Amino acid sequence: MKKLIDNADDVTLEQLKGFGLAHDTVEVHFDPNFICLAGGVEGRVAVISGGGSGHEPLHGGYVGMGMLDAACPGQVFTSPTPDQMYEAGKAVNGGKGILQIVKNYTGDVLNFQMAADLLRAEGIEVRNIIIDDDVALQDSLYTAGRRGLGTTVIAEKVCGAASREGYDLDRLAALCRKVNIHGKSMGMALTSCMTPQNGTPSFELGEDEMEIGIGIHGEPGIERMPIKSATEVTSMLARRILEDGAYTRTLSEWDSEKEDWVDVEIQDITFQQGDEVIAIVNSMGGTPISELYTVYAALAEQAEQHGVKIVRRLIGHYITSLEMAGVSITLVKADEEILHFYDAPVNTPALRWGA
Amino acid sequence: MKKLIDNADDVTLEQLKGFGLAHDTVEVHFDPNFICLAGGVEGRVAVISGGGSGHEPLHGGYVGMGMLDAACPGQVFTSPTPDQMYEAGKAVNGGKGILQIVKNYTGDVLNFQMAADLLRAEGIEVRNIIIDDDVALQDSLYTAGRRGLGTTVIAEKVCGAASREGYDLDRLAALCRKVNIHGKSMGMALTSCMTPQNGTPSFELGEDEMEIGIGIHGEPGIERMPIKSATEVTSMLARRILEDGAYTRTLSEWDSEKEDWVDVEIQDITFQQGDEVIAIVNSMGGTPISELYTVYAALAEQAEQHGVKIVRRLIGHYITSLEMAGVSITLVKADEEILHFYDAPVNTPALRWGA
Amino acid sequence: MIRRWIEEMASVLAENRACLSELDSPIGDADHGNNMERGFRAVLATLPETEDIGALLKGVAMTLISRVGGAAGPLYGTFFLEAGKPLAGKTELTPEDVVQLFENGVTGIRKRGRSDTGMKTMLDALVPAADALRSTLAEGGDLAAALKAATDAAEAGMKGTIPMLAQRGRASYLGERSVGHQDPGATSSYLIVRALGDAVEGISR
Amino acid sequence: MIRRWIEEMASVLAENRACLSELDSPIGDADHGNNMERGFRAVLATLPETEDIGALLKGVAMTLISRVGGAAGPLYGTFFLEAGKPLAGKTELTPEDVVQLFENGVTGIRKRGRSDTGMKTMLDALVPAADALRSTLAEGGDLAAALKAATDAAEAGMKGTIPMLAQRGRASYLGERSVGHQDPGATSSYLIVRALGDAVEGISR
Ligand SMILES: Nc1ncnc2c1ncn2[C@@H]1O[C@H](COP(=O)(O)OP(=O)(O)O)[C@@H](O)[C@H]1O
Ligand SMILES: Nc1ncnc2c1ncn2[C@@H]1O[C@H](COP(=O)(O)OP(=O)(O)O)[C@@H](O)[C@H]1O
Ligand SMILES: [Mg+2]
Ligand SMILES: [Mg+2]
Ligand SMILES: [Mg+2]
Ligand SMILES: [Mg+2]
Repeated sequence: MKKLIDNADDVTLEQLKGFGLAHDTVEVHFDPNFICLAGGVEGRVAVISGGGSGHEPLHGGYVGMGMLDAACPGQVFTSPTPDQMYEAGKAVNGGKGILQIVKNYTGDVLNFQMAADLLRAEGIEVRNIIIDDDVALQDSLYTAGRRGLGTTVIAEKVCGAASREGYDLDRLAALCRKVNIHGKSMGMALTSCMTPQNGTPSFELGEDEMEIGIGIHGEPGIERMPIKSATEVTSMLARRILEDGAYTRTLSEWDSEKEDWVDVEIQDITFQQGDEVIAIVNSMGGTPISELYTVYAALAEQAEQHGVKIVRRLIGHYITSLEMAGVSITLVKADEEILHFYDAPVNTPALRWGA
Repeated sequence: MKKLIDNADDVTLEQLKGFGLAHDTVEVHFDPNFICLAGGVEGRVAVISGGGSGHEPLHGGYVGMGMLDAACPGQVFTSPTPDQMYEAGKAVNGGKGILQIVKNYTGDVLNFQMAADLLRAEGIEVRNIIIDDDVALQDSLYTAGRRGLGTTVIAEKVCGAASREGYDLDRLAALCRKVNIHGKSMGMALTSCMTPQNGTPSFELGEDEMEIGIGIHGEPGIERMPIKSATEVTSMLARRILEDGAYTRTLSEWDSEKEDWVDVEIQDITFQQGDEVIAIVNSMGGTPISELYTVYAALAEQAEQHGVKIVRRLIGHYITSLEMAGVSITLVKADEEILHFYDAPVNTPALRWGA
Repeated sequence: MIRRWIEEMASVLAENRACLSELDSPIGDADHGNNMERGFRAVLATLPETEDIGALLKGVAMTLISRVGGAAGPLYGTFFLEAGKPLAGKTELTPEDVVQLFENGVTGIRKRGRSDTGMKTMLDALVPAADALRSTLAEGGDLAAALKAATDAAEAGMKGTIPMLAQRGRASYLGERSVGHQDPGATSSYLIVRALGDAVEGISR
Repeated sequence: MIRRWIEEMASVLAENRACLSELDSPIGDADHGNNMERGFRAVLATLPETEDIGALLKGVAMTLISRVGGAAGPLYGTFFLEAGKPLAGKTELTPEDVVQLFENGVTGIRKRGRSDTGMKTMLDALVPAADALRSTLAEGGDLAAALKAATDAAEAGMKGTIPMLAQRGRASYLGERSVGHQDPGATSSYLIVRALGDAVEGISR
């Protein structure tokens, strides 16, 4: 297995140790594992996220000033367990409640719900906001719904900044929900990837094939087809994103009056002529940075054709799937509020500006 | 060929176009191709680098405030041609001369020399400083000498900052030379890579093999061996770097009195107990960020055993070789001057802090 | 019996680790066997020294919840948590207790997972197993016979997931492409039911 | 003759593009054929409309310098630049001019590359070729015979690089592992020498 690891059975542990040694702006805790801001959170809402490992820099790389207060890494491609979020929540709780940003995978949703229940039992207010932005999945009625992809990064950035500027828990939850319904993503793979535990590719792709509409866990996508040029691939993804309808789904959110999880119906925006967007052109891991630029050029072209203007962009490794070769594209419609918090200073291992 | 490209015969062009669209802090010029700081350079030394493409973000990603003033990308793995550096030099010349930072590959050395000759004919003073930090190569007498690896990134950062603080050309050249003799690197590969033009791997590695002492052009390394654990691999590379002797070589530098290229003998430092260093743990391209952290942990351990203290570190994609899986390690002994300029604000597409 | 069941589950899930992860590969993320094996290894290591069946099942639940992660962790965790609730303080199980155990567990999964049979999940093995338990006992069968019937029903339910279109969990992302594959969670559920039959048989032998 | 030579070089280097890059793979970065083909394609496209041999060779040199990159670009560029210098204004070549052309070119490479024969480079084909040219003419042979001898010497020199340990260029990084491989630059040099022979023969036929 061509990986730089020591112990296939617990790579997460060894990588977390290195992460802790490398970055002195964060603290790494073990058993249960979580990464949190060194120095703690006082008098503002704490923002927490997490998910399976293997998507680095997500989420640990985004812990720091102006973004996440804590991140809970699960085993590779396996959502974290409630005790991790419970301990992380207690560690960073600043008395104003906790926003949990959760990617829409059954495991993540359930484990973060259980964690919220545990924290609430300690008297800490918690809101879970789900990110489900993967337009590859059209249907929501008969499925677990859309997966969480790149919009997560923007949600973490924007909410981290808004917490610093004093948003209370409900307002922050509303902002996070807004980023989610403003954001749409889609990905594709040229190669599969391999978890250290399994040591075999999670799916097989022929030498001339690519997989469209993949997630970030080595799952197969929605369609397999012959490899096309970067511009054709990008057009396919970008058009699907730009022309996506007003997707509607039911998500579980905590109702503090009913004191129970209730179903909330939520509807996406659709992109309109004149919209300004934040774009992410994201390597799935194995695709080198250079190749992302042909994709960016084609994306800019598609956006222009749709009358949509890219006003900010991230091009690089942001939400990956181990060593998978491929790319995902995210567009988030940016209003003044979102742009203001996006531009605010941030200092994390993986995202830094203005500081 | 599993690449996100449009045209295998000139990927550099399409990628440069995307780069120009994406980053409005830089200007991209075509035919001849170069990337330069938007706004120009006034009243200070211009710092230029360049080399074959395929090493992104090196060098284009480092053009910006506080680092490079211009970068000249050649074809993939092929050094740029003198007309590129000539035009870039004329574009960014601010009247105080030009420092060219050149990685020690025959092609780069020769083409940058020719460019210096051309610029000098226009009345512009030029110094070429060679980076040759690859400790995999022991001998210098009977070879083209050591290759240029990760120390290049630190040299570009430090010299870019020093130019902003008013260093004149000779002082800047001396600083660059110092960074070079303070820096040592070594790399390894788990897989080969493939240029778009060739479409076949540049060397074949068995499923259980790795290659030690590789460069950044898909050349084979100095030794092939069975894959080892990340910690063992790191120890091997780190010990070789930390225990490297006072390497001596002869490099061609311009003598402004003799008005000719002269051979200068230059000697590396050796690392000593108590040294402070800047470390780079660099993905060769295909190795995901997560794996770099086990390497970092092992590197920190080795450094400590040698009494050397890592005071700054970069962990990620800095000087790559297309999609090659593998890692390279760089240590640069940091004195007060180097650390001061390393810490200075920088705002480039690939490296940003304090701004 | 419960301790014996737990040991039997741990051993059969360890044996089937690779196979369960492989089933999770075409329609999931290829980790179900790893998750279950890791979870039950921890269960064995942390099992409390008590004969209180409710406490034992709660112990299993808490360990699964904190060690498995993914979808299966909270779902099986909820199964054992709910299953154990009415059994707190008991040291012996009547056959009716076993029926209750399964029915409570299944109800827990239904609620937590917003799911039901026919969606290509663990419920497609567990629900028929619970039904078979109840009806065999109602028809006068003994516990061994009921567990035999439950195991057969779970196996049939597990195989019945093959032609299904997934509507929950990761497999549902695949739409039509999820058809033709056996659900890994239904498979581990079948093993869990069978393990109880084997444990009871082992005791009576 | 020079124009014919240039066309012959362009065509033979294009034909051997893949083979030259392949030779550059075990001991280099697998681009030598691509570099040479790209360079000479540009040479053809930009060749000035003149019969001035000096100007033609300078044109070749400038195009190679600005289009090839790598080590071969400046080295072959220097070769043609130096080769053309004494021929400015000439439209006919004497056999002695041809000797001079090669000897000047080789001297240019030696200086620019800080290299010499025995280092496993293009010089190992070019230097014997230049020597054979001079000595065949001195012994009374005509240009065609001299070029035939030069081609044979270049081929022998090229093959002679196989057992050599590289001391210049990328191949030198490999140390002992560079032994056993034919140098791509020596191979393109052989093709360049042969191309002149073929051009001259083509004219006299
Ligand atoms: N909502 C749900 N209700 C019931 N069972 C579910 C649900 N979602 C997923 N499952 C079960 O979980 C199994 C997958 O478990 P596992 O692979 O461990 O988790 P993950 O999908 O997070 O990797 C599926 O095969 C399915 O049987
Ligand atoms: N210092 C030198 N002197 C003479 N020839 C050299 C020198 N360095 C390299 N060469 C020649 O250049 C050839 C490689 O050319 P090419 O592959 O185009 O450039 P690069 O090595 O930059 O990729 C080698 O095979 C060798 O013959
Ligand atoms: Mg999983
Ligand atoms: Mg080259
Ligand atoms: Mg799974
Ligand atoms: Mg080459």
